[in-house]
Amino acid sequence: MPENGYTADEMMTVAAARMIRNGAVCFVGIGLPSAAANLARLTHAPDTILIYESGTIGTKPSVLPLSIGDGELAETADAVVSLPEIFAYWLQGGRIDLGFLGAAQIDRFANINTTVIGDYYKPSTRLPGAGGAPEIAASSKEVLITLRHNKRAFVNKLDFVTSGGHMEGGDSREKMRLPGKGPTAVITDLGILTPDPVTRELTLTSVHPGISVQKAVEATAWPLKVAPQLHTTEPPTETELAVLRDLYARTARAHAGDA
Amino acid sequence: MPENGYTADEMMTVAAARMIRNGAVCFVGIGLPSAAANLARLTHAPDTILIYESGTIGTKPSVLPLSIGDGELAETADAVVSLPEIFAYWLQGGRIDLGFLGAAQIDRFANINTTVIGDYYKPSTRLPGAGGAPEIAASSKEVLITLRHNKRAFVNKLDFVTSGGHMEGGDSREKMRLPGKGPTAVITDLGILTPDPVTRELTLTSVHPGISVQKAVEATAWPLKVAPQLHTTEPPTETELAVLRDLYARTARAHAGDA
Amino acid sequence: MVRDGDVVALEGFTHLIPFAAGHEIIRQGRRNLSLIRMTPDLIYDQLIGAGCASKLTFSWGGNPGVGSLHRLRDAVEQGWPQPLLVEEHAHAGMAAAYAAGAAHLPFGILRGYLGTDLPKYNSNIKFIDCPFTGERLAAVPAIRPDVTVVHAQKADRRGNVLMWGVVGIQKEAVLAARRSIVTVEEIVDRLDAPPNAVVLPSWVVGAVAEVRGGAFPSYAQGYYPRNNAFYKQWDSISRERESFQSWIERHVLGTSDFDGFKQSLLEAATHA
Amino acid sequence: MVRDGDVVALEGFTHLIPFAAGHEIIRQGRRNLSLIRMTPDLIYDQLIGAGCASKLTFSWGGNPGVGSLHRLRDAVEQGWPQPLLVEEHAHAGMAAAYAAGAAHLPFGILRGYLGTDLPKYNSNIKFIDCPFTGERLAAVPAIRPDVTVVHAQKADRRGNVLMWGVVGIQKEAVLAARRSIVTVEEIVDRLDAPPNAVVLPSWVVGAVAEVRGGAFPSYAQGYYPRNNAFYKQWDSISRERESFQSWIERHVLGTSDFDGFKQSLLEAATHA
Repeated sequence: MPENGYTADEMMTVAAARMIRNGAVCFVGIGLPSAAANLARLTHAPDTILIYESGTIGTKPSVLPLSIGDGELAETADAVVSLPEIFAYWLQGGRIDLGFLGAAQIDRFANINTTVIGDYYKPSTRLPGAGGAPEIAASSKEVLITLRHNKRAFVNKLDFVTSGGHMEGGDSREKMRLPGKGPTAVITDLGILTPDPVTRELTLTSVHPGISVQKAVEATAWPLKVAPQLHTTEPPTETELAVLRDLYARTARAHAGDA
Repeated sequence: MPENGYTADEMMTVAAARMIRNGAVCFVGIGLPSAAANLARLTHAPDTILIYESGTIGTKPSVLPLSIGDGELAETADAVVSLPEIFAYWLQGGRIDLGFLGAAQIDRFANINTTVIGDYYKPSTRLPGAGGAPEIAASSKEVLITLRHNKRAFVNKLDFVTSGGHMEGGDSREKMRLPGKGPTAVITDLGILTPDPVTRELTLTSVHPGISVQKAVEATAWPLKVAPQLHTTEPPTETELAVLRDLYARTARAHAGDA
Repeated sequence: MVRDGDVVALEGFTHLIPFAAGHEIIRQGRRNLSLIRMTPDLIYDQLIGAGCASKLTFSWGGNPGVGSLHRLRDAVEQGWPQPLLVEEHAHAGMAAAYAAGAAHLPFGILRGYLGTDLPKYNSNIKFIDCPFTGERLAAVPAIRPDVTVVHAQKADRRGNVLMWGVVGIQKEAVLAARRSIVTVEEIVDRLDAPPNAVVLPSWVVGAVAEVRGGAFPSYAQGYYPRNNAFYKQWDSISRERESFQSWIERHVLGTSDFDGFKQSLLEAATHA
Repeated sequence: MVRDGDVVALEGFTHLIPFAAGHEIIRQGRRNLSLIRMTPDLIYDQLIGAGCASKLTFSWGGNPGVGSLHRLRDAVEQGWPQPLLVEEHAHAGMAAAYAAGAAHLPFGILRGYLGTDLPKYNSNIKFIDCPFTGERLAAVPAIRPDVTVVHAQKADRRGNVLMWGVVGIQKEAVLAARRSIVTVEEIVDRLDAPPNAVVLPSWVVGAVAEVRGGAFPSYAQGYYPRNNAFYKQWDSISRERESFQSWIERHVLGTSDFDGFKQSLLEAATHA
């Protein structure tokens, strides 16, 4: 834990949450994206519209859901629709400002893998697979990705492209006619990477407090580009930390269950 | 009015109602089909499932609806679904035993016209058009048609084929891949016509009491075939007449409205 | 929000027909509208008779349970008050086209238009082959109105809209449109929508206005029944151009809003 | 109603997962099932580990919020207890495929599978061109299970079924199937369904059985919450073949019904 009293995961979640502008319509994956989106809703972005792929639209959970379709998501939603509807009318319908995804592997063009490590037919690790991610990545107007930064995750070549980012860079995403503009930031526990405006290669544009550029470079399997004007992420405020920890504490109590 | 105390329209409606077997799932058009289907439900076929194209499934109206989507249809339905759903999941889904249609014109192969009299672009009469009828006629397992019998309706050639019956006769309907088996009876105010098993040409198989074969033949613009074993329709029973008249009386009171 | 030349859909399948909004379009004197509606009903008869429309896309154009729409017929048969281009479908095709519009797909597919002459007269009905079975299916282009107008029962103060009963194609029509207007029976503090109700979140709705009784003479489930008597009266009001014109001038153009319209109808009935 | 070799879908998206029915399939020793389910979840981990399945069609196979499905992984990675053929989709594609099945269309279309490797490994993902715009869209064949099993909150005595909350793909899965089985929390005299609720009329449902708590450890909105603790415990129960086998033998194969299963779990917890 850094000496100033917050963990790297907390910094990552806070940095991700800050990327969400108030009022944005967010299609949120489970795990870190869900934590960040709910933190945003509970701090600077109270009017953010959260949508989970279970068909819960405008949901306002008091604790983080363990699954994508926990009961509280339905109870606190403005509308609950079927799966064909959420994917056709809402995601494909072009109504999502921000898709928010996690990943097991990511490459330099922000393509992600959540399917297999190793060969598809003889995988060393069989991951859960695509879920809603390919179409979230393709159809949301903008995509954020959050995952922990290390060489097993930030790889030179994906074993499987589950969800398209900037494909092979440059204008290759537009050429493949993915509707949205793709990932605009990758938020890790070390810093923030954004695609180069022209090549679309992920570039380190911010490091979190106490993190060296070298550490981020070493945690990346490809030669990581670093922005000339490198920022240092603002550390979490007291409020951000308090709200996040309170959220996790409430969540832990709620998920203890009764088994 | 025939001397035995019922009108030709009443005989037609009763004869049509009798065609509905108890428990059948019926997709019902407005007007005469709706009256016949509700009469069936109120007499010999209480478990008939009525579906109107407004998305009301298993509806049990106490009066005849004036429109296809009157409020009472929704209030008394087992389920009320959207229009994309009623047409895709329910009608196209192959769940309808019996489609029940009216028509302005019909030809010898039970194709019907509800679109225009005269040229399409310069019609002498512009009729309401297709509505749900083409797909009711195509997708229901079986189709009943009811309309008044006269030469303006029973024509040699339709001005417009709105909904396919047995097309050009023989196996032409199957060849065009319409899923259901098509019209199995046409019930008029003069008698009942059923398609010949081979040629599919409509054949007079029953005349209503007091109606001569000659009258039916003269009311048909094509040379009407008459079955060698011609039946005479059973006249309406006292119960059938009482229930039907009661239904119409209730309906008239309800539709007087408040304007 | 409706401009001359717009592609406009006023939807509501026999239920919740946005008459008040339709009258406002007539009062504003909009012209050359491409009107879309599965069941034109009286409101489009009025818009067409008032000269607002140059095109109509529809699948059933009658006065339900009564007979013809005389103004629609006069426009099609005689070109009065102006010629009306017609794009004609079946309900199943229009429902699929609206659903495709809501899903932002370019087209919808259905096992439809088999055995009917409609495709001969509508080049927007095509056929495609299933890439798995080879079966031939109908394809229709998505409907994407410039503006959709619907009427619903309730909205809350944030603008979330709730409707129930026969919900027809209203949700799809709103989601398919570039802009949308919703009139409601009442604006309430809390929607209290039942689970899985048909709710349009505020952020997909362009504007919400409270117009009590705004679906008259159609109905609003839970508020007022269909005025079947008016539907029957419309047959004689609309039958001749003169009677239609004097009606629309007196009751619609001669009034400033829907309350005025209804007051005017009431006075006419009282003095008749 | 489930036979060896059937194509079987047990659906319920995180909610109302038909665990009781799944256990019954395990107890009956069904073999060579082609299992279909968007999110395999624990119930398919159990069916696969118990050797019931030879194929799995799915779009997300994990223990939600916890991690891997170890029995699924063991079957895919090691072929234990038997090799498992995998047909892999994304959620959007499976949702469209179920919707096509419910509509008895041979295929569904979506703007999907763009930029993903999935089509390289799944020949059931094809692409077609829009006949109006030329846009290339993905096509997936309709899902038509031999049997679909779902769990719902209520049925009435006639067999009409009501569900609410996260309704997922359950309605489509039932309507797409040749046969269907619905377990419910309770059978009541009157459904009292709210307007536009998700209701399956009795005549589209093959069989209805009351199994209180039949979705445990998933949840039934209005009845009991998700047992997140069990989901977490499953990670260690299922991680090794031995611990899985002793669990399934003791708690599923060693009990005669779902009440027995839950009683058995309770006893294990008490004596732990």
